[in-house]
Amino acid sequence: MKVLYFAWLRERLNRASDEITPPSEIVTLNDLVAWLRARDEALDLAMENPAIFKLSINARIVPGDTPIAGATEIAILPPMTGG
Amino acid sequence: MKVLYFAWLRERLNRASDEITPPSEIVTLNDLVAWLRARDEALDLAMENPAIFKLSINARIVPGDTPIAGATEIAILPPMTGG
Amino acid sequence: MILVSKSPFDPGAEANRLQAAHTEAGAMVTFTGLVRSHPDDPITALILECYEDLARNELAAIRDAAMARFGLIDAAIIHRHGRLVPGETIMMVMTLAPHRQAAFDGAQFLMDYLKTDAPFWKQEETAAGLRWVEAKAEDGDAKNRWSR
Amino acid sequence: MILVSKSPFDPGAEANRLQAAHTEAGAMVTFTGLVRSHPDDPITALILECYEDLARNELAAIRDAAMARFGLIDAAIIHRHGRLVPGETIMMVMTLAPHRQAAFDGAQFLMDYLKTDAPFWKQEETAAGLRWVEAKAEDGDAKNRWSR
Repeated sequence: MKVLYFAWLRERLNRASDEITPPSEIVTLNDLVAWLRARDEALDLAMENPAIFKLSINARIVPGDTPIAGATEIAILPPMTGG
Repeated sequence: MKVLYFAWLRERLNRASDEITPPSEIVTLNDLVAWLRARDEALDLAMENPAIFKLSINARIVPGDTPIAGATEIAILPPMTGG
Repeated sequence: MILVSKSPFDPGAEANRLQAAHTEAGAMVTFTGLVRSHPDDPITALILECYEDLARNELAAIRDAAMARFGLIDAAIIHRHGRLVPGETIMMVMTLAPHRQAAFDGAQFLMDYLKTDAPFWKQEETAAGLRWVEAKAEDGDAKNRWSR
Repeated sequence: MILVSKSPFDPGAEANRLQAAHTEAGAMVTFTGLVRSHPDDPITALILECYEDLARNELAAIRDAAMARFGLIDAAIIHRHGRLVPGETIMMVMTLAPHRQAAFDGAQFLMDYLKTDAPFWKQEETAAGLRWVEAKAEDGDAKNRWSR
């Protein structure tokens, strides 16, 4: 499974994505974010205000309690500034 | 002084304008409209709901209590449907 | 710019021209009014009568009011009259502003005032003849929201 | 139409094309977002990062929601990314409706959702380097007005 990072989050991490294999007890997107933060101090710091981020599975924005079963591409999205 | 009529008011009167010389006791636009209606039954009938009409002096919309001193062109304007 | 005329105009070209004239704008809104024909009640044309001198004066006053009230960078109104067929552009307003809400509010303000204070009168031409379009009470309501 | 691309586009030509595709519309609204440079704090460019797959999916969903909610005849969103200089067109939304209020409301709805749910991130390029544009709290507020 791929995790994508964008904008200043990508810059803070010095990479645009990770290839991950989460353990089977990781059920939801929120579980996944907690697991990713626990193993990466830079990500943990960058996400200290987690409510500002949106999350996506397979290129659709979904709530954090969505199960990750079937996910091939996940993204952590800082506040958007399009338009 | 010229009085212009537009749209269905023009059609009801069968003319687009009148050349008038109101007596000196006619001070405001409202006075003038009352005077015009008193001398023209078709206009009187067409304006039986006077509140729907706007009035103009010299091509500017003005309130009915505006004095007509200096007016060269007056218009009686049915509800507008531009846009 | 205020333009009142019987001549057709190109809405896209007018919008591009106004946009190109200003580099400090971040937002532009256009509204275009079109002659529409309802399949269930078709019209062959819309005929607009106009009091041209008054139209130019009132549209200029409405534009000045919108520029000041919403801090617009520029605003323009183009309005045709005469006989127009379905699909033709009747009129257009355009607003340029630093940010989007001012551009939207300015354009809506222009339209709401234009509907009640711009001296145009529409007739629909149908197979059965001509009929005057009645003014809508909601147009007066829409204008009144700006004085609240 | 949803178009997400690095390529420039001609806003006037796009508007004319959409207008010409529909004869039952009485009203069309366009919003155009432009790169602006403030004289007191000039930028040399705006650099937009984009998650293209998500952008296409979310913009299509926002468009479908606006079409249904406001009874639009058509709606389109065009959004560029990459490096744009002051005066360039960043994006455009267009709505076609039978009447004006639906066209205005539809365009504002599209913009309000696009500001918070479309995956674009802006960086300003200045003489001092690059800086990320911060999201505005008011953009979230503007979106929330549609759920009241």
